[in-house]
Amino acid sequence: MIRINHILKELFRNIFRNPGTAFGALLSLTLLFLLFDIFWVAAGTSEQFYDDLLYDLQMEVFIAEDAEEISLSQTKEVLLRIEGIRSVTYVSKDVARQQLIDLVGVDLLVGYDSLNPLPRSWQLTFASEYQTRERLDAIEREINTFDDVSHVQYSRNWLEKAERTKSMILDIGMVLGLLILLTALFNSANNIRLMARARAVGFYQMRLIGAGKLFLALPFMLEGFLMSGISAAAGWGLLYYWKGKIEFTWLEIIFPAVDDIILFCLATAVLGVISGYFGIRRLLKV
Amino acid sequence: MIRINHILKELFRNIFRNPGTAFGALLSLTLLFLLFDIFWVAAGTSEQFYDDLLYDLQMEVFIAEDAEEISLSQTKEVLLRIEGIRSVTYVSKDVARQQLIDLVGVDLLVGYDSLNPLPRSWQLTFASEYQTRERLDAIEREINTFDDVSHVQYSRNWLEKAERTKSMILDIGMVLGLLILLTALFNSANNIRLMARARAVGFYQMRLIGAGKLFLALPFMLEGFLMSGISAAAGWGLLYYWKGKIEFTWLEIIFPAVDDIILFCLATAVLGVISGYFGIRRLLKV
Amino acid sequence: MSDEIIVELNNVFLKSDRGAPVFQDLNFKLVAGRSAIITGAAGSGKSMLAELLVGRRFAYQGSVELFGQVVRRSKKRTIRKVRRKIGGIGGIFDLVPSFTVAENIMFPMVLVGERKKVRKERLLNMLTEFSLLKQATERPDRLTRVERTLVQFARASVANQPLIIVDEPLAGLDQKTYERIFEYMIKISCSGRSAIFLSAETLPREIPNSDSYQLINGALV
Amino acid sequence: MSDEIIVELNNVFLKSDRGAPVFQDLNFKLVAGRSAIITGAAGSGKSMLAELLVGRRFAYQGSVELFGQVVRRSKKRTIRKVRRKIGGIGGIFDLVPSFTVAENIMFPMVLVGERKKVRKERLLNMLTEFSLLKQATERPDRLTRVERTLVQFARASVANQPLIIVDEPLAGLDQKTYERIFEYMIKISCSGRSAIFLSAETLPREIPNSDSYQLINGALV
Ligand SMILES: Nc1ncnc2c1ncn2[C@@H]1O[C@H](COP(=O)(O)OP(=O)(O)OP(=O)(O)O)[C@@H](O)[C@H]1O
Ligand SMILES: Nc1ncnc2c1ncn2[C@@H]1O[C@H](COP(=O)(O)OP(=O)(O)OP(=O)(O)O)[C@@H](O)[C@H]1O
Ligand SMILES: [Mg+2]
Ligand SMILES: [Mg+2]
Repeated sequence: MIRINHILKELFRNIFRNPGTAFGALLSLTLLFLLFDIFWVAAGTSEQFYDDLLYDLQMEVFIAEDAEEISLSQTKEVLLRIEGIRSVTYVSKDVARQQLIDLVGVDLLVGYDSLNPLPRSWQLTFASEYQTRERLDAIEREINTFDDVSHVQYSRNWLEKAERTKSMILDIGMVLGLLILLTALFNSANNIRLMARARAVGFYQMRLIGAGKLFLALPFMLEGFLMSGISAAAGWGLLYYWKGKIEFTWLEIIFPAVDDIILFCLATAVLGVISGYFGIRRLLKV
Repeated sequence: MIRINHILKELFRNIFRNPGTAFGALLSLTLLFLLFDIFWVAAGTSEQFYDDLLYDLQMEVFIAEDAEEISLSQTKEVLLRIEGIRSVTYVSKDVARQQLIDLVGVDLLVGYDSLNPLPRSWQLTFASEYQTRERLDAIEREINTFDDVSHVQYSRNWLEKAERTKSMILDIGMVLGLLILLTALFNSANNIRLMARARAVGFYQMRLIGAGKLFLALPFMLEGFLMSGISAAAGWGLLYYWKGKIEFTWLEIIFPAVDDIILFCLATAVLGVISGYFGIRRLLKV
Repeated sequence: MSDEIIVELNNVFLKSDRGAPVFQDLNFKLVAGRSAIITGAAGSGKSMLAELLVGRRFAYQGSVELFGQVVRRSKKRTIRKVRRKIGGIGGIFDLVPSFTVAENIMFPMVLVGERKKVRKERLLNMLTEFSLLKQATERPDRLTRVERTLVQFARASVANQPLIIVDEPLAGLDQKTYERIFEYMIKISCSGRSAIFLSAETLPREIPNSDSYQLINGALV
Repeated sequence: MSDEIIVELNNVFLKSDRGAPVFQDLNFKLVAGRSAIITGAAGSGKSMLAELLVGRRFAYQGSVELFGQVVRRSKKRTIRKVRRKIGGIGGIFDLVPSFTVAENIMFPMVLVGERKKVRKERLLNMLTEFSLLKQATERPDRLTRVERTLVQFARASVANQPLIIVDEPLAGLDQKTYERIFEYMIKISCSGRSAIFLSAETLPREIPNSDSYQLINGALV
């Protein structure tokens, strides 16, 4: 009991004797974690963004003008049996016309009834595992061999860019994330060392009287715990605050699950404990 | 001369005696500056992005079906005289048809020649000072009173959002920028204090023998200079490296001018000097 | 009980940080209740003996036993326990600068987890005995040298530590202050606890219950 | 020239950090070439006198003059200049822990920007005079107490500082070492430089060219 009292007293002493250092540490950790959070959110957002886009990824299979209706239903059956195709929607000339009206806003084909120039088509969607260039290319090649099909179209280039961007953001996020966590560790260890070094003589003396390492290190480890935990939470707090203020219409910002955020804060707090230990360790070697 | 030697010797001593601290400081400053740079680039990019969009911002003035050609050229003159209108382009029924073909990819109006349902219009563009909602609304109201005009259309909501987003990014950038610079100052001051505190006894003694404050502070100020300068440069280096690797097609990333970057690095280096002084100041009060 | 051996050094060899031999085949034995006065020239190794006893330095040959336990570099727990039984004054035994006088004196009791009531009582005893009541809330940097020594005396006595090491507390004192500190040393020697007095000069008077040694050429004679 | 006044304290009043009066109407004068031996009990203010002279502390009343210049809190430049003319040994005058012995000794010359050749030569002289040649590249924490004192002597002499303050360098030494240090003190006194020797005990022998004072009740008699 008395030792816990002592440890807490030391903790408060550390913080209140060095308010500038403590505040500086808090601020810099918060910003570092903010950077981390931003990249986490960016990764999540871009992932969701591309997933949404991919979900709607369609392949349009245009039907030859001279294909017979009877043959078409057979071909549709064949299409549905191709692995990876989630749905096949038939778009008749009338539906295509309606789609055009929706797109342009006016019916451009007024009085055109007998002579609709739009081709019939099937719109295919795919299971998510198949939404890669390789697999879609294979499917495209297969479909192109069908008799009834005039040509096939899907946004191949676009998909390629999406894939590349996604993996790049993930890569940068990983590198940066590691760097940031490393820095946060360094940073808070340094700050704790800064607070502790001023007291190195005292440690020497306390050790001489028989104080254990852990006993002396605990206030600093606790401090690391608090600092890291608080600043991790503050980083997320800032992001949430800003999220409420900004409105992106062209992008839905995806935050990690609250559970993950809490886990993250706890993990950084534990990191803080470790950094506290590393910050103090060398000073206790007496 | 000899004093400069002494100062440089002290500088190297500081760094090589505390490689961990020095490295940690460098890393955390680099990341902080990286965060700063990212927001600078984001602000520049979004500004450019919206400016580009705004440059193309058009108002479409649809002409009533029954308006006479003679009257139109008069109206066009009037339009050109309205303040803020940069250009007025007449879009005839034929041009409108061609635009539609460009948009859709096929001529939907084949065999329609006598009966083009598309309205004639003028496309207006504006001087950049006039590309705000207020001013465009005023112009729209004025034009709507004209006889020949059936209705006027411009992306009002879109402009509003663009304005809001732009100012928001600028706000966040400013707040964050200030916070980051403050933190960098704190951070490097703390690191220098960390290196210096271990030597406080020595300062006391050197002062007693007659060493001046500046003389003792200089190695640390120089260190702050180097640390901040190097990490600011490293931050930009990282960004340039990544810029080369990522390709955003939907957005052109705008970096600040090289002059500005150099100025920024120099400014942070000076900031480092200041932080070095603040880091050491209290320890010299002996 | 009185024959309990508190300190036993056997054939101890020790080198200084610069590699010079300090102790060469040093033997020493201290029985509970008795004290030792060890005199030796500057640099003869008195302070190193203190460091050896509290486990701050280790012999490269020979054995060091305190309270029946062997002190070795690897035995961290033993060292901690032994240190808690030793009260140190002067030499390497300084005060904790961030603690007040009262906190400094209480610290040995904090370490063993003494009850609050006992702590308060003993602290008061010590402050009274060493006339430090007025200075209780001061920090060491605001004390005079003599006051600091007195606080060390109080800290070394507060938990009834069975062994006290006194490293030249009389150096550079005027006659009056010298006498005052000397009285405290005699008091310890009469209290039934053991003490090791380290000094460069021979002490001016006898200390009861004590044996005198000289540290010459790395051995005690 | 020999009548030049090096130190002149007039009606100095000084309080300790805790507010107790230390100096009360202190007067003191030191002429170039002569030395002063000041004895006083523990806590009489000897070390504070040293702090006063180097501008670490300031009288709240009275005037402090060194080398004809008034030392006041506001005169940073004067203080710096005065300090460079003072060599300090013992007491508050410790070594710089991060410097080697050689760097410590040379530092006063670095401050005044002495030429490299002169520096090397004087350093060698000092190392030889105080038999520190073998220790030149060691850091202070690897020196014995006596060696540290010798380095301080060397540092206080290297730039021919006209005033040397010696704060109890003889405390806690055995007879032989005592004599050795004492010889150095006499040597300084004979060198034509001025010295102030602060000590708790009266010195065993006369020091040439010197006057003795006692610090009692905050005044010199
Ligand atoms: N750090 C301090 N804080 C407060 N008061 C102090 C401090 N140091 C000394 N004093 C007071 O100033 C007076 C003079 O102290 P000083 O150390 O100068 O004496 P001294 O003659 O050098 O003693 P010693 O022989 O112990 O070195 C003492 O009476 C003491 O009360
Ligand atoms: N920090 C050190 N680094 C290297 N050698 C040391 C150190 N301290 C002491 N020594 C060596 O160890 C020997 C014993 O030193 P110690 O300080 O124990 O002597 P002492 O008897 O306590 O002397 P003093 O009377 O000066 O306190 C000395 O001869 C010296 O050479
Ligand atoms: Mg000793
Ligand atoms: Mg003194």
